[in-house]
Amino acid sequence: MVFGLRKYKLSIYAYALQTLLLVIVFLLLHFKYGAHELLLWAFTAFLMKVVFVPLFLLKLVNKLSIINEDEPVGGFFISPVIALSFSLAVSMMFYKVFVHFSIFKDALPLFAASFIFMIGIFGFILRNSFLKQILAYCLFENGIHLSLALMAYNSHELVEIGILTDAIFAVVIMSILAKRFYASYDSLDTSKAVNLRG
Amino acid sequence: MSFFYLLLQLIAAILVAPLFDGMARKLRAKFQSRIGPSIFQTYRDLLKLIKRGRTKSHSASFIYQIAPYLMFATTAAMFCALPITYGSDAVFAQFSDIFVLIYLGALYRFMFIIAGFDTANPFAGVGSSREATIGFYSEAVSIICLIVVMLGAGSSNLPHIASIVSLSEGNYGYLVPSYAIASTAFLWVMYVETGRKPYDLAEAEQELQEGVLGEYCGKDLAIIDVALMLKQFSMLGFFLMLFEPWSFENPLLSLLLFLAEIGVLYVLAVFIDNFGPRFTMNKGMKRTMLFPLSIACIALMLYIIGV
Amino acid sequence: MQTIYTLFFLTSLLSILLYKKPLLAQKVGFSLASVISLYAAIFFFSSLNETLIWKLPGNFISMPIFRLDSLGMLFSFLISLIAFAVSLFSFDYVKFYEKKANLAVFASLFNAFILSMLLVVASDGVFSFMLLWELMTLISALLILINDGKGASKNVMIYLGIAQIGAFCLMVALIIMASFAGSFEFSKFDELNIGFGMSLTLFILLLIGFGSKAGMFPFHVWLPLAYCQSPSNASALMSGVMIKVALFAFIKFSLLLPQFVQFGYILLLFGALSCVFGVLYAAISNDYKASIAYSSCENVGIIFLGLGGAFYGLGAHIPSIALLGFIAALFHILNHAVFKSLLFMLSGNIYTATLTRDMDALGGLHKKMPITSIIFFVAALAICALPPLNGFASEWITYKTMLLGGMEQGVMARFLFVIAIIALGVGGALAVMAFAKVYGAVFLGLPRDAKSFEGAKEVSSVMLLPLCLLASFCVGLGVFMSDVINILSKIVLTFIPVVGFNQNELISMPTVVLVMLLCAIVPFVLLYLLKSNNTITRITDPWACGFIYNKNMQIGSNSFTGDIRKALSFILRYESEMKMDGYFSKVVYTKKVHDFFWDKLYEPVIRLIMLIAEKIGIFQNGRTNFYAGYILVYLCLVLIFASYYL
Amino acid sequence: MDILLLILIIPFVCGVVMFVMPLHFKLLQSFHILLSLIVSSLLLSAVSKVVHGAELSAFDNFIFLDSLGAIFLSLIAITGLLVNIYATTYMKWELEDGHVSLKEVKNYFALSFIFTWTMSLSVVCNNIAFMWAAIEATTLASVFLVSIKKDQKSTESGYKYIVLCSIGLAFALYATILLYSAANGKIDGDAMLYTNLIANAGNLDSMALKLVFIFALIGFGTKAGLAPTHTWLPDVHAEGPAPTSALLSGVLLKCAMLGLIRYYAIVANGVGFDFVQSVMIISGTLTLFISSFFLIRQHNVKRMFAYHSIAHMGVIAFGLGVGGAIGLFAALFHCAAHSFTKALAFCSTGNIAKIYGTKDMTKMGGMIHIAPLTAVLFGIAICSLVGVPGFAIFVSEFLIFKAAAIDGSYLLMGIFAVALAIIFIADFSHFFLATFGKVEGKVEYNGEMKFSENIPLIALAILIVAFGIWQFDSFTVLLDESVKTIMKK
Repeated sequence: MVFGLRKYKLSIYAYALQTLLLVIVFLLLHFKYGAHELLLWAFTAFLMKVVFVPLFLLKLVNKLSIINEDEPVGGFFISPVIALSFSLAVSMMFYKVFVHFSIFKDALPLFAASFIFMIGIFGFILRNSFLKQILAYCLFENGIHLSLALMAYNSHELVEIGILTDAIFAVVIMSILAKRFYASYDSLDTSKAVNLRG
Repeated sequence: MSFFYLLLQLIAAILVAPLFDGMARKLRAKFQSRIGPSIFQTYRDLLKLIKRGRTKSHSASFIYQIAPYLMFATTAAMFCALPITYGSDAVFAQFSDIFVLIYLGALYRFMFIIAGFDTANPFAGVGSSREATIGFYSEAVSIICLIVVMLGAGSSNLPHIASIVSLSEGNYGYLVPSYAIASTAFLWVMYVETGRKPYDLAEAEQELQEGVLGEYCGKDLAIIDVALMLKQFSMLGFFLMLFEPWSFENPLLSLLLFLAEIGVLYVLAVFIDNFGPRFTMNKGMKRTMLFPLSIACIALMLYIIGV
Repeated sequence: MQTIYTLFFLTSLLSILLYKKPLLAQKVGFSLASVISLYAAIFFFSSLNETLIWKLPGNFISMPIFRLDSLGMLFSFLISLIAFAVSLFSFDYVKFYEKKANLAVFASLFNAFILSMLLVVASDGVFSFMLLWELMTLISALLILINDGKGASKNVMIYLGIAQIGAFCLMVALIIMASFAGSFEFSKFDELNIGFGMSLTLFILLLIGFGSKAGMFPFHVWLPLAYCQSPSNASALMSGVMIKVALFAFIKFSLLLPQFVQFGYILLLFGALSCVFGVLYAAISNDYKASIAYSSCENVGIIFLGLGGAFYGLGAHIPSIALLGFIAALFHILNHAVFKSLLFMLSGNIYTATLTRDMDALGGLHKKMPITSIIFFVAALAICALPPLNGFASEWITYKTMLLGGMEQGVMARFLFVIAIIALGVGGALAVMAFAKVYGAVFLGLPRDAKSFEGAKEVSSVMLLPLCLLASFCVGLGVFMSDVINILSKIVLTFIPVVGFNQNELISMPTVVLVMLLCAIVPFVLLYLLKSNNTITRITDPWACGFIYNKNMQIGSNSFTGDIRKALSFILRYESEMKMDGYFSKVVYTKKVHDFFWDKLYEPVIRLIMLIAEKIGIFQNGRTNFYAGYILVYLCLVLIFASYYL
Repeated sequence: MDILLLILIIPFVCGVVMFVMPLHFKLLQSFHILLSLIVSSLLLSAVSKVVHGAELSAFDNFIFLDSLGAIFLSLIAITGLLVNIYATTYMKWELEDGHVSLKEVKNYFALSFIFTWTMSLSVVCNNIAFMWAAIEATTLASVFLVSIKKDQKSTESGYKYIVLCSIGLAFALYATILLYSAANGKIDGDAMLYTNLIANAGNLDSMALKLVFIFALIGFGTKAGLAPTHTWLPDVHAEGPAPTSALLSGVLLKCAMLGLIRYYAIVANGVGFDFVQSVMIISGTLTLFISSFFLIRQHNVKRMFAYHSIAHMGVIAFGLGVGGAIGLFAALFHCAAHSFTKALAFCSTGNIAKIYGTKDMTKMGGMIHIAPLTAVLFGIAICSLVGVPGFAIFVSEFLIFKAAAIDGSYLLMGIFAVALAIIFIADFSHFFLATFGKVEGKVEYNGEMKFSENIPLIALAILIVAFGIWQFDSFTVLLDESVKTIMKK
């Protein structure tokens, strides 16, 4: 959905929604297994990902005053299909392995995690718009986050913090770059950026 | 003593050579249905030339001057390398070596070529170029034949080979097929080396091999003529030494015999001259090269497989 | 020993430090170089039968040790001898390059080059050997680049490329040998227990490695390119000595392997090929420097023939052949070093005098530079192996070896040895052709191009002195061959099984000289007896069949080889074009010789690689999506591979 | 106070200090040099402690410094210092030419400290997840070092840099998570700590470890520039200013490599060396050949060097793949050698760019006459890069050959030799193109740089030669120690 939507704002909202889901999953896990770290995680994730990032991105969108996304690889309708099918396949491949090692042995979230991750990767591969790629980044960040929560929740707090900060900084820097990109190419179509080759 | 004999051998050759040349000319004239000069004509020519002064083109440098003497020295040395009057025990045995002979020939060729360059005469130039080319051609064949003999006899030392080949010992000789075949090929080489048609005719056409001599005259020319005759002698002698090394105990007798043999060969060559066709340089080489080369190679193969 | 090395090092350092004052640096550098190398030559010759060891102090990687046995001594002597002559020659010669490069750098590189060669000969560890070897290559490349002409970098590139491929080959070989020996010191390499296949591989690797440096066929392509570019003193050192260093190393290392007759066969084959093709190109080339360079290939071929005999002897356990072969090879190495460096220096004289390398533009130089011409005459006789000079002596020994080998029983041995003899013979004939042509076209006749002739003048006596020295060596080594052979046989017997050696089998060169002198007297005697007292000399134009003589009528180096080029057109590739405007105007005929083997061997490989390089650009097409795709695809591929691998 | 904490805090502080500096170039310059001196001395003192056999650690082993880390820390110290000093000169030129504003210069200096900080963090982290975070942080810190200008190309390079690296590193994070979850419960102690993991790698699930290693290869390989995930590298190195490229290729890639090496160690001790070696061999060979073919067609000097970095990463991978004590030794040595060499190379391109005003080597020529010293330095860099003996890189390549020979794998020697030969020829032809002959294009700045400006380059050159011929015992001790830690079995 985040992937497919054409309007930036909508997809950002969708992203926020999805992250909210993520947070809820955290909470569920917390109640289910009594893993109290996850409470903290859920909280930080809520702050950072549901509130901060979407707002930031919205600000960016407003500043750049662009509504629609540029043509992705293979058109608007093909690319989501490809993405979905491939990521389903790949995540099917992976999640069994994850299940095998995970701490929480419930398949669905794990599957969801790897699926989101894959969608994110394909977002990079298939979408040309810089903003969409930022969103894709956030997506697989979510995916990782989820699987981290599932598989390694009881690790050091610093880890969580470090990874989250990285994610945030990455988003910030990317959006600064996006601004510059827009300034120099006056569009967000990254397929225009092919000066460096060979 | 052996030194004296060596000198004798040389002097004798020098004295007799013009006579045979005269004979050859006479014979050739007869073939061409002319009366021809007397057989002593060559002596007269030489004497007359010697009395004359020299002419040199303004391009000529010291090479032009020393060339005749060097050429003479080389050919004479080649002739001395033939163990006619001395055997494998003499002082000169260590000198009379096949490779010495070949490379003296090369030295002669070298001088010949640069003399041609030095005169800056177009024909001389062409002549020297041809000399070099002929050298390239004949070297291959001659070396192949020589290999057969040397390897067969197990030495490159002429007296040694001669003593082995001469019938007194008889374990190596015409009984060995490779040797026999090689001899025929080698005969051809010697014929070329003596500088005859279709490769060269000293008397007539300037543009051919001895065009090199175009600029020379007077005593230089005389010296060169003698040198040439000596070269022809030593080449034929080379053949004889390898393939017909008849000799007596007494050096004088063997010298006489040798001269007689050479004379016969020398004169006989005239037949080939007159009845053989003539070619341009490359054609002639290509055609008449292939036969001897193949013959020589056959001999070589025979040797290699040990027959 | 270490004092010599240090002295060279310091000289090199000193002359680079004088960067700001090139002329002073040049004076200091080259004069010191000559002095030191003279001292070195004496030192090495005096301690010819000793073994010296020097351990480099300090904590260098792999603790380099330098060891000189008597063979190494011989080569060190050779190096320093030639270095002496060349540096003396350079003292004035390099002034010619004052505009092109900084002479201080030149001097420093020159000294460093000598030093590196000495050290390569001495070094006794894989790491230090490789280091010095590459250093030698690199410095020589820089020396070539001193003459910063057009196309220089391309030619140097070809040189370096071939050298580098060789270097990798021999590095691999040496390291494998070391891993077998369990030590990285050559002196501990004895008794390697290697199977036949492995040792053959190692031998071939070594042959490629050192042969490429020695200019063996088919690696000879760089010889003319590099030597024509470089300043003549550099090419004198390279062709005279560097090649020999490669040969020395080859002998040294292949002796460490277990011996098989096949080694001998390989060497004989390649020796024969280099012999013929090298001299063939020398004969048809139009550039005197290229001719000299190609003839290096021929001489290396001759040396390899000697070595082939030697290794055959070792492999078949016939020490007599081995002894003779090694003597032949070493003797020819000695001689070639002398006359080849001599020839290159002479070519330097010619070039500085006339500023052209095209033989069709030269001629008649004898009048301008007589001494150079006479020395060149001697050198040419020597390199054509004409008696009684040194070239003939060593080739005679080589022939002797081939004969001994040819009398073996095995068909293979007979065949190869016979081929070798034929190659030698044909090579000899062509060498006569080549160098008679060079000498005649450059020094004799009339000048073909007035412009280059006018500027010519005899070089300074400082430059002529070393040339005379080397020329006298050419004669001396020939005439006193028996003594030289005695010395060499002593050295050879230090590393092969002992065997008797009969002097009487040799030809006695003094007799040859004697007889020739005698025969040279005879004509004068005759003339005296026949009272030819007419000494009038008429100076005329050359006879031109009645036409008015014109200097363009005389034969040029190009037309000289016309017949042979026609005859051998199947192996020689050349483009010739004839330009003729008007009947009376001069016909311009130009010829460009290709190296057949460059076209056939090297060109295709280069083209292939360039093709791949062109095509591979598609991979990096600038599209980020693709890049991201690569990551995913690669992941999947590795996963698949791993799952199969498990 | 604990030295480890110091080296984690000080660079950060320096960065902040630089941020709040007044906009005055001389002041910035002098401070930059001063502070980087301080930082490097700190790092080196930490390293020296390790050399004398101490195992530093803090935060109950959350961060630690073993011999392996010490090697890379010393690289950060030495190369970083010299490059930073050169950076001041370079930035001066940029200012004079008006390419950058003073403010940007200030930010550049500040960020370079942050960058150093993140790198040293990534080196000393014991917690693998946090190490991942640190490496990701290096990317983020260096983005604006790369795209300092605001034009299309530099923006594009920055964009590609961050996007591709984050994608790649995401996989690395998966590797981390997998490893943790595989190890969790199976081993005593925190399963995130490298020391614990390697201590009892034996009782981990081999299947999992293999998967982990593959993910790690993709992840850290992307960051380290192993083909075919190297694609961001040439663009970034070519576009960034010379000092940045020097830092990136000189130090950053090595840090990523360190991450890979740590995983290599864990997995190798878990499932045995054959698996990791074969994987690394494949990756290394692929990298070597791809980069060598790309090298042939490069005429932009910085792109050429960028592909060189890839090639040498391939060499390191190859060394790891050949394995054995000598192979690992060689790989680690190669990290150091390549770091110095590449720093020198990129710094000299700074000079060259100043001289010719272009990076296209076909438009250069005759450098030896214009600026001999620069030409010589450039030459030294090239010689070392193509593995001419007497320079640092040859040592490790020689050792790799040796390792392969002792291992009896002659095929590998052949492959390696061929690749190196191609690289050699490709390079030297470019080098001659630029250095000798006539000047093809136009010359912007005719003359040699000031000697003071060349000092860091000369120092690097001396380092290269010294490492090429001289044996530094303390360094060797470090290498031996770390090889021991890697091959525990």
